[in-house]
Amino acid sequence: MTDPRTLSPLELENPDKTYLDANELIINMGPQHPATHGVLRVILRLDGEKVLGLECVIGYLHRGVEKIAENRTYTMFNPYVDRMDYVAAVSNGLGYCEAVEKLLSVEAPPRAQYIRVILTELNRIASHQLWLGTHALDIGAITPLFYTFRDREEILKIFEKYCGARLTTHAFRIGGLQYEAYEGFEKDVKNFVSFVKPKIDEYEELLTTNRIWLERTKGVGVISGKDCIALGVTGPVLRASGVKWDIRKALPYANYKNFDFEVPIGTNGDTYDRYIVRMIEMRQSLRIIEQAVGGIPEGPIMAKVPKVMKPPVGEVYHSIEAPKGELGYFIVSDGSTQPYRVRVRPPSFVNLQALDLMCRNQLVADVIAVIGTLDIVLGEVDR
Amino acid sequence: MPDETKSPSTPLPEGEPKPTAGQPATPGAVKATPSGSVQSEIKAPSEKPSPTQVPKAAAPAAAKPATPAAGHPAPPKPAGPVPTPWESPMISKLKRTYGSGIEALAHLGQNYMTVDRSLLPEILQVLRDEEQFDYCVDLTAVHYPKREKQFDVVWVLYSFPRNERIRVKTLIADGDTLPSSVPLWTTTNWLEREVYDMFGIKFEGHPDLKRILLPDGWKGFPLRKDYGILQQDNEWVQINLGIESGQ
Amino acid sequence: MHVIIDYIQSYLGSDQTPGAAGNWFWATVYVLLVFVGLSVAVIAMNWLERKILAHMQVRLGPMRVGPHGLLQPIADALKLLLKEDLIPSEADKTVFWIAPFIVVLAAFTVFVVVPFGPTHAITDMNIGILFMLGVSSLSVLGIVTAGWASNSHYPLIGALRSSAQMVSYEVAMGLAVVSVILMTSLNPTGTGTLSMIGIVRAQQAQGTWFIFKFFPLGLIGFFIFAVAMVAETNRAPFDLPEAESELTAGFHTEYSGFRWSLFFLAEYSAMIAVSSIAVTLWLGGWLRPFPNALQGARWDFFFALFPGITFLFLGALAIFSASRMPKHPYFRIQTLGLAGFAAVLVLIGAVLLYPPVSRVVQDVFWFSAKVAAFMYLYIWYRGTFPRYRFDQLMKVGWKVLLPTGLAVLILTATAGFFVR
Amino acid sequence: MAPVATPFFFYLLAATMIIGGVLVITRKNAVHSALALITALLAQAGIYLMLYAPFVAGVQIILYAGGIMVLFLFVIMLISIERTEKERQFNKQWLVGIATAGALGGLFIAVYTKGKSLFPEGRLSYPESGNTQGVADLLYGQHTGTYMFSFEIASLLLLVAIIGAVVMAKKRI
Repeated sequence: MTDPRTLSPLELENPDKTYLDANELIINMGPQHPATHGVLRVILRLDGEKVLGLECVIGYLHRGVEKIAENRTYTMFNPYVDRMDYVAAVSNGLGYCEAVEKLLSVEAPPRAQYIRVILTELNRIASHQLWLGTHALDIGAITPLFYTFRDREEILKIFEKYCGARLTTHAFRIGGLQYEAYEGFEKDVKNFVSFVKPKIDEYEELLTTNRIWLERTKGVGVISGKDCIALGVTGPVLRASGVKWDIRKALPYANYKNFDFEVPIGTNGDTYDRYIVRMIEMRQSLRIIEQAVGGIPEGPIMAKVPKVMKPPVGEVYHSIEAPKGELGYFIVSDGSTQPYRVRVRPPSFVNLQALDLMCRNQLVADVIAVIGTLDIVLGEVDR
Repeated sequence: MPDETKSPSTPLPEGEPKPTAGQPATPGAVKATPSGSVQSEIKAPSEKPSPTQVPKAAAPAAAKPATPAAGHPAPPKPAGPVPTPWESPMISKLKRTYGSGIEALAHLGQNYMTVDRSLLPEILQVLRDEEQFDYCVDLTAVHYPKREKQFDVVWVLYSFPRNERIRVKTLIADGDTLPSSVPLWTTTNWLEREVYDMFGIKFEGHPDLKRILLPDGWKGFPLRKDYGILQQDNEWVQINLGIESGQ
Repeated sequence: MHVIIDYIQSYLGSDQTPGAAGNWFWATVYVLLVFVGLSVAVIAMNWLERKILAHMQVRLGPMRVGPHGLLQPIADALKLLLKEDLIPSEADKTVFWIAPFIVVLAAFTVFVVVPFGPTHAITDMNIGILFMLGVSSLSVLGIVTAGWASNSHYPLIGALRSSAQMVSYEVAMGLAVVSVILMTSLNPTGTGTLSMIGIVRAQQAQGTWFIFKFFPLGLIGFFIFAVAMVAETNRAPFDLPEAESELTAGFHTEYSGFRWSLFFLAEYSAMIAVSSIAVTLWLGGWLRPFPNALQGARWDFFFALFPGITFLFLGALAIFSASRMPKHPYFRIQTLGLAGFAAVLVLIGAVLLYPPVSRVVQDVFWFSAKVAAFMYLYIWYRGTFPRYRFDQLMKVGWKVLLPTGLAVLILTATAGFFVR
Repeated sequence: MAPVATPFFFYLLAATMIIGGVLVITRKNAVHSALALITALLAQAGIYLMLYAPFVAGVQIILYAGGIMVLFLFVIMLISIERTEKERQFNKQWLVGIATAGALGGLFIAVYTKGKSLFPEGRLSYPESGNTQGVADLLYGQHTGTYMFSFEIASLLLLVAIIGAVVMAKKRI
């Protein structure tokens, strides 16, 4: 494995070099490509089908979220964060709300915390399901996609019943929740847990021991734990490389301290391990949900937060374990109603940086597999 | 990536101080667009320090208030927690070595240190190698146009062995460069590119410093406070659609 | 006039194929029948693939155009024909034009020797199987030229992959075929045959399908062929040349409209063609199950019922579906259409039950049923397997199938030597 | 089966072959040349069929058109067409070339007109139905197999060629 620090840039600007060597081929993958999960553009330099190096061109979905934040009040900006990682909108909302709460020195009441955890973990499952479906589709197994979408639908139904939105939920408010859990929420969640458990087994039945799946994922896109840390890669990718690190355990937020769950790790850091880690994570999320849904305390759902929020001058960095890795918010307040600066530390953006390292000396088909296994959402990469 | 492609080619309008020769584009120049008369949202500071003096002239401890927004007019004061000194063996060790170049504070339960620009490369190196901050979580900047040293550049570092997260902050003036931390943490490659893209802060020794999120030919640096959204919109509409913007 | 009718009638009692008998009229009729049948089969296959795949994937598939989407393939075909025919400006126009025709020609020509029954083939060639393999290998030319002529990277890579893949799997395929040809020579004269009809007759004479011959050698040979044929036709899990997620659409990325539909047509008819080879070589071609063990008029009558009963069953299924259509007036036309379709199926079933008809048709029926099983397998593979990577595909071809094929060939020869 | 319209098909195939052959050497685009060559080879297969040699025809299609030409195209596709199109098609030795072609043509004509006694009139001695078996008998037959040894020699030669090609092409084994 190459040290990521020694990776040289592609020198795409040097046409002579690429022209003279007849074996080398420069291929442009994307931004309109079925397997780049959005508008990611990857410039591949190939020797036959072997990848000599690649360069990601991003920003096609850049909406200037951080600039928008500076022109909105704290409350007004809340829905925007849902639009970054739109398949895990609830996690984004949780991170932002907690960061602002920290700035305001308030804490959401316990009941709100429990509901937050349930929804966030549901969202983690939904995100992983979407990842699994599209990842398998990239590798050529078209069926799991429909299974996962079928089951993700149940999660989205719960979201819809809870807050009226399915994808960009805007489920949380700074200081707690806007909506009380609807009647039958707990029953729905419990039903979902018992519904989805056999379904996860079903996905595994299709893939885990499938010979072609093993051949396509084992030893593909290997990244060591050391390289992961150097590249700032977090989330399931880091854990699959054998680093047992989950912010829910390391720097607990919300009330994750109260729940009992395992942090799965892999050993080889290849695509297969990442797959296994995510599968186990889904099961662990179910475990958290089971614990949480049984113990939702009574009480208020909203802390005392002023209508017009003017956090005191200061800055705060708060991060949570989003389905894709460490999602951080660095918020600077100047004491006014609008944040002076909001910086989002997007896990997809940082993880995507590892693509070059993971794909070198692999084949074109592996690039697709690795893009899939990194689980990027371009809305978050580009913001 | 040659800097010229990004700096505006049009002459600066009247009333703006000319950037020092040889200096890269300044935030003030951002407004130097064909429709230069359109006001940006926040006026650029009229006085600009000569960047060459900065490293020496800025006595680090000199009135570097803990709160970053100190350069601003005092906002309506909400009562809030105030930063307290951050004390730890690591800090005392660092302070012993580097003296007053470091100011370490804790605010809202989070530790951060403000480091003088000249000490920065060394301290980052020490933090990574000796203090085991092996994971650079994030690198970003904040722009305070009214301040003498306009930018806060913030490293968020995390240590796996210590399970500790800190922030390292340094203040630099516009046009100042920073040493690239890519040799320390590879992850800062894209993060530095993004900071460059959004703030125009250059990192020396970066392998491939070019815009990352915005197109290569973009003018100005959007996350600077004096970057005029309206003006940019007007210009774009005029060039591409040939009409007046409705904004 | 009399002469012409005599000429037409002269063939009717023949026990040869029209081509071999030299009857031009019937040869032409057979060509047309095969062409129409093939087109219908491709259309049906299109619908079936979408429906079966959909049901494997917990969805409904096409439901809007016609009852249960029955008219969807026709709508698709119309759309494709009316679509603008784009030719990239930098493409090599002549080659770009010719490529799809090469593919279609190759895919359709092989059906000249496919034996749907002892006399139901356009012609019976002395070198039948060789001809099939040879002509079907020509389709790779069309694919390669299509990829090259598009003057674009993805099609070029697709074409390279495709040619490499097809050339390598042809070797394994050929070895498997040769082992069958060795088996045909196990007769008193000691002479084998390459003729498709001859191969089926050899199975009849030896009283076993070649898949069970020298168990498990025949089975292994069949397995090699069954894997290689999926690779030959560029279908999942070997669909690398058109791997959607990697190469957008592979060699036909730049094709659209009519020309694209030709590729589509060729792909499906090639699937049917290689399935026909497999059926002919290993599964007894047109022979009904147990032709030797269950002999006698009673069994003949029993097996002759199958074609009619199948259609009656399909008709009943359609009637059942029609009865379950929503009772809303909006669906009246659809319900009527489905009922009409059911009626047609039942009518065909009834006609097929009529003994003289069923006797003529049952060979074709058994052949088609066996091919249909393969078609179902194709769809099943596609719904189940992820895609191989290119080097893995080559590894399977050269390091697994080829040595196994050689071993089967040698073992078959040895076994044949001792049996004789 | 009686042959139908033999002269017509012969002249059709022969003309196709000649046109294809001419196109092979006149096209500047190598892929076009290759396609023309394939056409010529297929026409040749047709002529083999007319000579009641279906096995040779089938092998011709499989090996030449289906196998070798695909590899040809494979290689041609990877080279730059733009450059070959700029190159001059005929070099300075075209006079010699014409002279050689003329001599060869003269030889053919001489054989055609005078050489009827050299070749026995009539077709190949095997009928169509038995042709493949005939070829097999000549090659492998226990008593009739006169070419067994040379066949094996040829296969050995090919094996050596394959191994040699692999050794030369592969940088590291």
